[in-house]
This record gives sequence, structure tokens and C-alpha cells, in this order.
Amino acid sequence: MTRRASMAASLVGFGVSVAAIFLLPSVLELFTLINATIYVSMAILALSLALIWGYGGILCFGQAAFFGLGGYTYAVAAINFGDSTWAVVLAMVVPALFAALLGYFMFWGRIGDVYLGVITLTMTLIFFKLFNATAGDAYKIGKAALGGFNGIPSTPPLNLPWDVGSPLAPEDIWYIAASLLVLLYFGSRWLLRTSFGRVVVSIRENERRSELLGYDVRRYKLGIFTIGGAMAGISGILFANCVFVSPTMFSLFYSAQVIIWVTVGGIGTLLGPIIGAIALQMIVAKLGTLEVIDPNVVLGSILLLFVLLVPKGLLPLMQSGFDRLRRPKAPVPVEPAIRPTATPAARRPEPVSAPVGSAPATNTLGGS
Amino acid sequence: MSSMLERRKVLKAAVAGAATAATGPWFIKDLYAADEIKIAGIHDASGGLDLLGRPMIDVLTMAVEEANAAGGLLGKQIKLINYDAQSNIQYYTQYATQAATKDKVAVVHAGITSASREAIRPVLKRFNTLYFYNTLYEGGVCDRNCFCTGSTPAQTVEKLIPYAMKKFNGKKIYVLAADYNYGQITSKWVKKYTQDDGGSIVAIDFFPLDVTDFGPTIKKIQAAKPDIIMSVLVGGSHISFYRQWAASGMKKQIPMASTTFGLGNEHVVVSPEEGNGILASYAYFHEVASPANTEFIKRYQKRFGDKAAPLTEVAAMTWHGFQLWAQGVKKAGTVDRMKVIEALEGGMSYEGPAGKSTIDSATHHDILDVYIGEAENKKFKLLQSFSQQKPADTAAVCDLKKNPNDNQQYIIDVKV
Amino acid sequence: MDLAVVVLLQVIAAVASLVLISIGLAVIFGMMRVINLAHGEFIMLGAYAVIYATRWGVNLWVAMLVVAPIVVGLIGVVVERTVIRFLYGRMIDTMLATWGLSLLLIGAATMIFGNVTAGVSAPLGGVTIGEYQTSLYELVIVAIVTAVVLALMAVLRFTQAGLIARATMQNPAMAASLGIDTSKVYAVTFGAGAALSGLAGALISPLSGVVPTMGVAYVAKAFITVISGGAAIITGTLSASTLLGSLNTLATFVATPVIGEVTLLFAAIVLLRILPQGITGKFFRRAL
Amino acid sequence: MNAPAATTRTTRVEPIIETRGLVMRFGGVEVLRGIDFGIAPGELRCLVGPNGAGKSTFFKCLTGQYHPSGGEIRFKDKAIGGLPSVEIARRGIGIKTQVPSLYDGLSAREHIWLAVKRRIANTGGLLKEVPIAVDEVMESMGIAHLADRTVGQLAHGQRQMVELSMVIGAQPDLILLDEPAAGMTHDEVERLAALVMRLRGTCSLIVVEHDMQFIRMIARQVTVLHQGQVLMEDDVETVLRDRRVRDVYLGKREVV
Repeated sequence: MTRRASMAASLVGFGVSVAAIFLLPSVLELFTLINATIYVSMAILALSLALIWGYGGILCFGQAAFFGLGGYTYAVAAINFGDSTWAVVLAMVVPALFAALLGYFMFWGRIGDVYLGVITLTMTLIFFKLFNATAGDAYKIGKAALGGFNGIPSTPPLNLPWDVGSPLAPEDIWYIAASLLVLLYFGSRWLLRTSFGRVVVSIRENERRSELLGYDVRRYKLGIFTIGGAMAGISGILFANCVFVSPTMFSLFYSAQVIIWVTVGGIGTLLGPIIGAIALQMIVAKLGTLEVIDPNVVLGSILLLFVLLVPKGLLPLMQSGFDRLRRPKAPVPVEPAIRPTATPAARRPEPVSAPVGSAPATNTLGGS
Repeated sequence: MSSMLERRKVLKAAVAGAATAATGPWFIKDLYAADEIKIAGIHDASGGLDLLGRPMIDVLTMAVEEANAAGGLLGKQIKLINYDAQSNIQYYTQYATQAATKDKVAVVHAGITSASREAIRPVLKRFNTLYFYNTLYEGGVCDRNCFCTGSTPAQTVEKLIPYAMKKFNGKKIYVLAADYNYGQITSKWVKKYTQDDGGSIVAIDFFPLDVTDFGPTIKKIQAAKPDIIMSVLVGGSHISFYRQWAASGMKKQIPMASTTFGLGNEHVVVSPEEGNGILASYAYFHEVASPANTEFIKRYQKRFGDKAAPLTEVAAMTWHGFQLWAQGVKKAGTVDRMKVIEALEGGMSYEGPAGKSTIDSATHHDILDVYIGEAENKKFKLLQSFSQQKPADTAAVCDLKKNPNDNQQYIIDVKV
Repeated sequence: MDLAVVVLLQVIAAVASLVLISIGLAVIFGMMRVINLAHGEFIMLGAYAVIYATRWGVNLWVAMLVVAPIVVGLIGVVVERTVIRFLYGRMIDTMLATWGLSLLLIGAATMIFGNVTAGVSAPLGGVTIGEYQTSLYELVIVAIVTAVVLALMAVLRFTQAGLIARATMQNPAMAASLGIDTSKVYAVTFGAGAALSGLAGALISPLSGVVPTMGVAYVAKAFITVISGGAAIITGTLSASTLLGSLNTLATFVATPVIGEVTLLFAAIVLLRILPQGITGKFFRRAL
Repeated sequence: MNAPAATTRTTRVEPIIETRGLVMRFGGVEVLRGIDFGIAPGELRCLVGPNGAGKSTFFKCLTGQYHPSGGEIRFKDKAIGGLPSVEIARRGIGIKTQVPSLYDGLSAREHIWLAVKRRIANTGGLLKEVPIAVDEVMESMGIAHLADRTVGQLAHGQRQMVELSMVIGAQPDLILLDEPAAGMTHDEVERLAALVMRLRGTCSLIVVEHDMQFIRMIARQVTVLHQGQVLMEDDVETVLRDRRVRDVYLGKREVV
């Protein structure tokens, strides 16, 4: 697509999403709207992983850690301040800071691929265990009791900035959540076009090369990791507003789900994970009420089939299908028409390791 | 999403036009909703708390069926919507929201753990939907929108501790409690009553609901050498404790009492060697030998056949809770929330399988008959009963007559 | 004094149980560089195999030591043939695919067995050590785990099958050119790993409740133990289990089970930071 | 033979890069066994040797991809042995690796952009200068027509040129080229040679190459590596005539 066409597409997309944001509350009943808000806030979580994993190449099994931290920070701060304004700010800052710390720990330790996965997963488990064990009276932050397994059910809803007297209704929270999703999506697109974003992508493509060009890979990874952490925190705030804050926010369930959404939607895209998140949540919710088949069976089968058959995910699949339709009309290009689909190397952030010993078979023999 | 909505509208219209509503798909029932009273049940039919949840669902279902067979309520049929929260607190909030905003039910009977209650109580309060919580719990809830029909520590633990100390001839108690608000607060009551009766607490250990390995704890208990073990453990995972305790041979050495053993039919799940001799105290046991209970169990077993599990306080109080609500509706002549609350506050009382329950209008808790039992070969042997116990713990902090707008759970300041 | 012995026994039991829940995953990871996130569900299936076998009248020990490993081992072979073999060399993809499989198995088990807690009673009674009582069954588990580890070592080091397996894992192309049917080796190895997971589930079943979701509690721990151990299957698992299991148990004694778990997890994180390739990435590199 | 090279030659200029007794061991295997090497600023040096002589390992030590087991590396009179790659790259060493190391999903323009942006950011220049500089580099390297093509889809020779452009676009003081002519057509090799000649003087170059045609086109001084040591060092014709060199290296290949 040319730059102008993609610009036009963005504008159309933007227009449609704005229209949807304002139309939905008038057509949906309250319950459905609340659910839609949950879907949208989870889509922001998917977007955060799309950045970290899909563009930063950092396999994070612990997106739930930032998500949960965001939720808890918001709840604790809002209860203490009474006003949600600074709570929102804090709930982005705390997960971001934590991501920065964890990132510093990992990237400066030169920890790569699977090991990143293990450490982020472990971190999430630690949070889960710790927050689950805070039921006692001793675990209070200011006025807010952490509540252990029970969580913090009485989290105050968002209010108008610096106006405690105006708590927002579920409709208002919908507007906020949906606008944030649109904003963060276009923000992410912008981010990836900045020089920072381009370097991040280059690192995913070939970390060694960027290093040999003189880029301090660790800093860029840390940057995108921190941004992703803050974004997951935002998702946590919204979740706290439409469900409630409890240790399950740190559970494997959310970490797993978000990875599934990104995989199914298309790693290395921004829109794909958003679509994946919303579509899969709707499917699972539908199946849950039908009670015919266990939602886990569906979710598991979808992930399995996608990894085996559609490893690039839904969006790239649709795009290449679209391109193939358009192709005959376009002037035939001079070069052999290798589509990105044929270069699986670009798909996964880290070069994958083969069974022991078989990996670098060809190239090392050629003289050193 | 909007296309789904579109389809639903189209279907609604089509079905309405054809007037074949009776055979229409499930989502069209809204159409003739006016003829029936909808109520919701939210319990755990699966997951770690299923042992507690399923009898509650069965009993609630049976209560509605019997009411409908007897002509319904205010001349309308009652439609019960059962939600399975899958032992996941998040589903409680979700389903409570759904019941209140989508189904627009008249009352919600819901919740097993105190965590689940505290998750849905604010939701139902916000959406003005009446709430019945029918499980025994740690006490202290003060909310005019909520009726708590189960027993609280002042009714049971207060009796159980001196009984156990006397029977087992010991004063040092080691407490194992589930790590959430029920376990935290109940263990305080255990401490208070132990000290009131001249005993002492050796240690209180808390366990998250997913802990299954009690090996180190069992060694710790041995090192502490208590006279009595007090179990405030909850749910499927914690059953491992009774198993591992017996397997280590400790069961013969140190006797045990519990505020929860048997409530989820733990005594049926574990073997007699693992369960026999454990003391417990509830407002109802399956073995209560009143004619009302015998008759009730007969109907229950007839209805559910092989699936019929032994009934416990949570099931019986679900029954009592529904009956109390139904009486309130009849008295008010409407399902309107405030009118029903006012009717119930007039000292409404029901006599059923668990004896007589009377609503204490100041606390919205029940005045109950209480029993102490001992596990024996997958049943309970009743040792003593206490009639018409008041919810003194909650009454000490909550007076909804004076403060009708009160809305919180008091963490009762136990003097220890 | 007695207490010290009892604590030591408890530590040994904890280490053994960590080895038990990790060894199946370690075999598959060490030999094939595949991280099987459906490992927890293999454990769960092993536990259910015991529940059903005993219900049908099979002796408990036969059910635990024979039926469960065979059943789960066969399931493992099927999984390898239908899923894993398409993904060799794509570590992240195998993780995702087995994660999908894990969800699928949890869901299927929920539909088939119901989401209810089942269980069998622990066999054997207690033994007395001075003033203390401990479960004889725990000691039996330690013995079984020791036997399994020794047997595994012997198979890998001294048998022809072990040699073929090691050769294939080291250099599949070379092994294939020597006439070894590598795909068969992979299938058998995966099956063997699954069988070990099944055995773990079987031995755990009398100690904890059996539910479709029980695997989740084990997979993360096993995953962390195996990665902390590094590439060497037996040495890695043993050393990581010893370190993490001891820390966990001691912290549980001193504080609470939660602190015990958290200590284990923190230790693993710090370990991986210091030794990014796991313990055997740095030490005992030539070990099995 | 073991005397510090280059510096003893005609000029007494400080070498831009110099190694003394550089040793690299992998487990028990010593791949570099005490290499003394150096080149003057602006010099172009060819490095030849049979497979396994240690050429790529040597480059990896120079660029910080390997931490030398022993010996010293000095660049612009500062010790750089064991520094991380980033730091070395920032001090002005660029490398084109043996197997093209590219970003397969990015366009050629993005490749050059990454190189130029690093250089301009390093020298405190303005980011808005970057696009202009990128165009200049692509123009001068003759790859402007590839600018928007995804590099993963390019032919091998084109990929070599993109990587080379990237290295040159960063304007390092020392460029290491590891088999730049491999897989190129004859025309491409000639263009490459012309390019290398053009670079001479603006920066220092070390070129590893097997293609003797190419070496003859560009080189004056040649260093021969053999079994991790410097076998000899002299002008290209002398080296190619040397019997030892023929024995260890040329005899095995039918290049000359």
C-alpha cells in the first residue's frame, strides 16, 4: 500500500471507530456495554503485548504483572486520595517503573528468549502469591486494605478530574476506555515511526546487527518494555473500573490469554491483537452461556490450530489474501514475487533454536 | 457486536409476529417476562468450591419448583436463573451485574465464600437488587439491601470451643485457617473464645485456598505440641490437610475441631479413618431428627436421586433464605425491593428443616437453632443443641434500625 | 534433635517431589529442546488414570506405577505425532502450541470428568521418629523418585536406546545419516517424558485433590526448575530441585507456605540472572 | 615474522588498530594463538588464509563479539579488548559480516537510515539531516533504486551492497569487510573493487577475501593468517609468489 493509501485507510479507520464509540451506548443495553468496556480494556492489554513482543521481540509471559499492578495501584491510590485523578497517573507510573526495573534486571543481564519468558512468568506468580496472602489486617496501604484473595471489591470508580463529587457512570467509562484504545493504537503507530520505534524494530529483526551499528540494544528494549508496562497499567485501571481488583489479575489466565490474542491476531501487527482480543472474548463469552462446550477447549483448539496452520496470525493472513486478490491488476513487479509469508524467519522475534547441535549447521564451517 | 444485536431484534420481531413464543429460542424470553418473577442464584457448581455449591443450587432449584407447583408467587411463576461462578470471584461480579442489569431479577441468592459475597454485595447495592447470602460466615455485614441467613461465630464457635476443650481435655489450640476474610476473622473469634474459656492459642497459620501440601505444617504442629487442632480450612484443596494429617499418623495423637469440616461434605469425601472424631458446629446437620427435616430430606432425595448429596447448613439456609424471601413477597404483595425489605424487617420467621429462623431486623441476620456434631463414618453424630441463638457478634456493631444507610462489613474488634 | 531429622526428611521429601514433577518436562526439554507447557495436564491425566483405575478395581500401586505412566505415555506419543513434530526447531511455537494443548486438555477433562475434586486416600500409615510422626508414603515417594532417577541415568548412559537417543539429540542429521529413524526417537522420547509426568501425577494423587485444573499449579514450578537446571537432564533437575526445594521448605518452616513459595520463585529469578543458561550451563557441563 | 607489523614499515605513524599477542580459546581449542597485527590510518589491508585460519574469529574479537582470552587490542590508541560491541561500534569500527547480517523485514532505505541516524546522533547532529544523508549514501552506493524494497526479497549481490552501504553510511574510522565479494557477479565484484578503492584514504579498511582476483584489484599489503597466527605479511605479489603461502592456502584452492 502506498503511503497515501495507508493514510487514507487510517483516517477512515479513525472515523469509523469514533462513530462506533458514540453510537454503541445508544444501541447496546447496559450489560452488553459493560462487557464491551471489558473487552476494550483487555484489547489495550493485547496492544501492550503487541508492542513488547511483536515489535520489541521480548517474549513476555508476565503481562498480567503490569496489568495487576495497574489495577492495584489505581484501587489503593483512589481509596486513599478519594479522587481518581492522581490514582490514574500513579497506576501508569508504577507498572512502568516496575517494568523498567525488571527490564534493567533482565536486559543488562543479557537474558534472552525463553529465559525472559520464565522470569516474567515467575514474577507474575510471585505477585499472585503475595497479593493472595494479604488478607490479614496488617496488609493495608493507607486506608486501603489489600484484602488478599478477596481483592478490593469497593474500588471507587473514575471521577471527573479533581471532582470527587462526579463519579462516572458505566457509559462514561465506556467512552473513556474506547477512546483510550483508539488513542493508544494510533499512538503506537506513531511511536513505531519515530526514530526510537524504528530502532526497536531493527533490534527485533537483527539484534546483533544493531549492536554492531552502535545501538545500545538494552536501552531500546528497556524503553519499549517500559512503555508496554505503562500501557498494561492503563488496561488494569479500566479493568478495575468495570470488574474489580483481585489477585486473579496476576493469574496465569490473563498472561496466557493475552499471548493467545496476539498470536491469533497476528504478531508483528497492532490491529491484529486488538481484533484477536475482542473477537476471542466474544466467542468465549458466547460459549460460556451456551454451556455446550468448555471455553478452554475452544480457546486451546484455536491457539493450537493457529500455531500449526496460521502461524502468522489472522491479520497478516487477511492482508496477504487481500494482496493476492489485488495483485493481478497491479503491474507485475520485476523481482520474483516472494511475499513476506514465505520468509518465516521474520515472524518470530528471536531466532529460534533447533534441537541441540543442529542449529548453526551450515555457516560456521566456511572459514573463520 | 452490533450485527448480533441486529439479529436479535429481527428475531424478536419475527417471533412476536408469528406468536410462537413458547417454542422460541432462549433469548426471546424477555417477551413474556411480565408473567413471571425472575430470581437468580450465583453459586460455584464447579471448581474448588463445588462441594459446597452444588447442594445449594439443588436446594434452591427444588424450592422454586415446589413454589411453582403450589401456584407460584403472587399468582406468577418464578423463573430461577442459575449461574455457575466456577469458583472464580470475577464471575461473581460479572454474573451479579448480569442478573441485576440484564435479567432484572427480583432477588439474588448468591455467594459461598465471604470473598464472593463482598464482590457482589456492592454490585447489587448499586443496581438496587435485593441480595440473600445464605452461608455461615464470620459476621459483621451491615447492609440493608442484604440478608445473611447463615450462622456466625457468636452462634457456633462460641459453643464449639468450650465443648471441644472440655471433651478433649486440653487448653492449647493450634489454628489452621483459610487465608481470606472468613479465615482471618473467624480465627480471631476462635482466639477470643479460647481465651474467654481459659485456653491459649499456640499458633495461627493461614493457607491460601490453592495450597495442597501441608507436610511442613504438620511437622510444625508436632513441634508446637498443641492439645487441640482447630481447622478453619475451606474448599477442595484444603481437604488434602485431613488426608495428610491422617497419613502422618497424627490424627490419633491430637484431636480436631472445625468451623468448616463437613460444610462441604468433607466428611463424606474423606475416609472414616481420616474424618472420624472431628467436631463441628452448625445451624443444621443432615442428621437433625425433626419431622420437618425428615420430610424435607425425603423430598430432596426423591427429586435428585443418586445426585443427592448429604445436606449441610449452606443448603438448608439456602432453603430457609428462599422461603423467608417468598414470605416477604407475599406479605408485601409485590416484589418491589424496598417493600419486601420492610416486610422482612417485621420479624419475619420461618420454621423448616433447620428449625426456626427469625430475621433480626436490626442486623438482617437470623436467630437460629445451633448444633454440635462429631464426624462418624461419613455422617455426623449430634452431641448437643442450642435453641434460638442470636447473632450477637453482628448485633454489637450493627443497627440498621438506627442507621438504615449503613453499608459495610464491620471487622469486629475482637478483644484478645 | 528429632526435629532436625524431621526437618531434614521434609526437605528431602520436598526436593524429591520437585524432581518428580519436573523430570518429565526435563527429559523432553533436555533431549528435544521442546518446552512442553501441557506438562501440568499430563500430570493431571496421570492422577485421573489412578482415580479411574482404582475405581475399576485395579490395585492402587499397580494403578500408580504401571497404569498411569502407560496411559499418559501413549497420550504423549499421540501428541508428538499430531502436534509437536511439525514444530521442531521452533521453540516459541512449541511453547504456544503446547499451551493451547494444555487449555484443550483442561477443557476436555472438565467436560469428561467434571470440574469437581476427586481423590484417593493416602496408602500406608505414619512412622515414628523420636517424638515425631511422619507419613510413610512421603518416604516411599522419595524412594521411588530415587529409583526413577537412577533408572533414567542407567538407560541414558548404558543402553543402546539411550545412546541412540543422545546421538539423535546431539546431531539429528548425523544420526539420520547413520540410519537412525530420528522421528521414531523423538516420538519415543516425548512418550517417555509424558510417562514420567503421568507417574508424577499418579504419585501426587493421594496427597492432593484431583481436579482438571490441578496441572496449572505444577507446570510453572516444573518449568522454572527445569530452566534453572539448564540443559543437562538429570544433573540439572537434581541440582535445581535441591536448591529450590530446600529453600522452599526451610522458608515454609521459618515463615509461611506463601513465603516458602515466593522464596523459591525469587531464588529462581536470581539464579537465572547470575547463570542465564541455568546451573548446568555453567557447572557440570558434561553431565547428563 | 613475529615482529609487530606495519609500524616497522616505511612510516612511523601510530597504527589506528593494533593487536598484541591476541589469543582466543574455545574450551581447549586455541583458535587465535598470539596475533600481532596493526594497520596505519587510511591503510587498506587484505587478510587471507585458509578455512579455519581464524579470520572471522579475529574480526569478532576486534568488534567485541568475542571477548579475547588473552592479549591486547588497541584502537585509536585506546585498549578496546573485551569492550561490548556497542561501545566498540561507537568508537568507530564498522563491520560487514561474512553472512550478510541484515534486517530481512525492513526496506533498504530503513537500513541506511539506521546507520546514518546512529552516526549523526553520535556526532551531535540534527535528526532532520538524516533523510538527506540517507539519500546521499544510497545515491553514491548505487542502490537508490532498491530503496523501498524489502531486503529479505533482494538477490544475494544486492543484499551485499545494502549491507556495505549500511557500514559505509555509518562512516566508521575502520571498516572490516568479511568476504564482501562472496556470491557477487563479475560486474558487481568490479564495482565493489572500485568502491573500496574510493574508500581508501577516507578510512582504514581490513578486508578478508578468498577471491584473489579481487585482492589483486584492491590490495597492496596482504597479511596471511594460518592456524591462528600471522604467517607472513608483505605486498600482494610477494605473498602470492610465496611457497609457504601456496602450500598452506593456495594449493588447496584453484583460485589463482
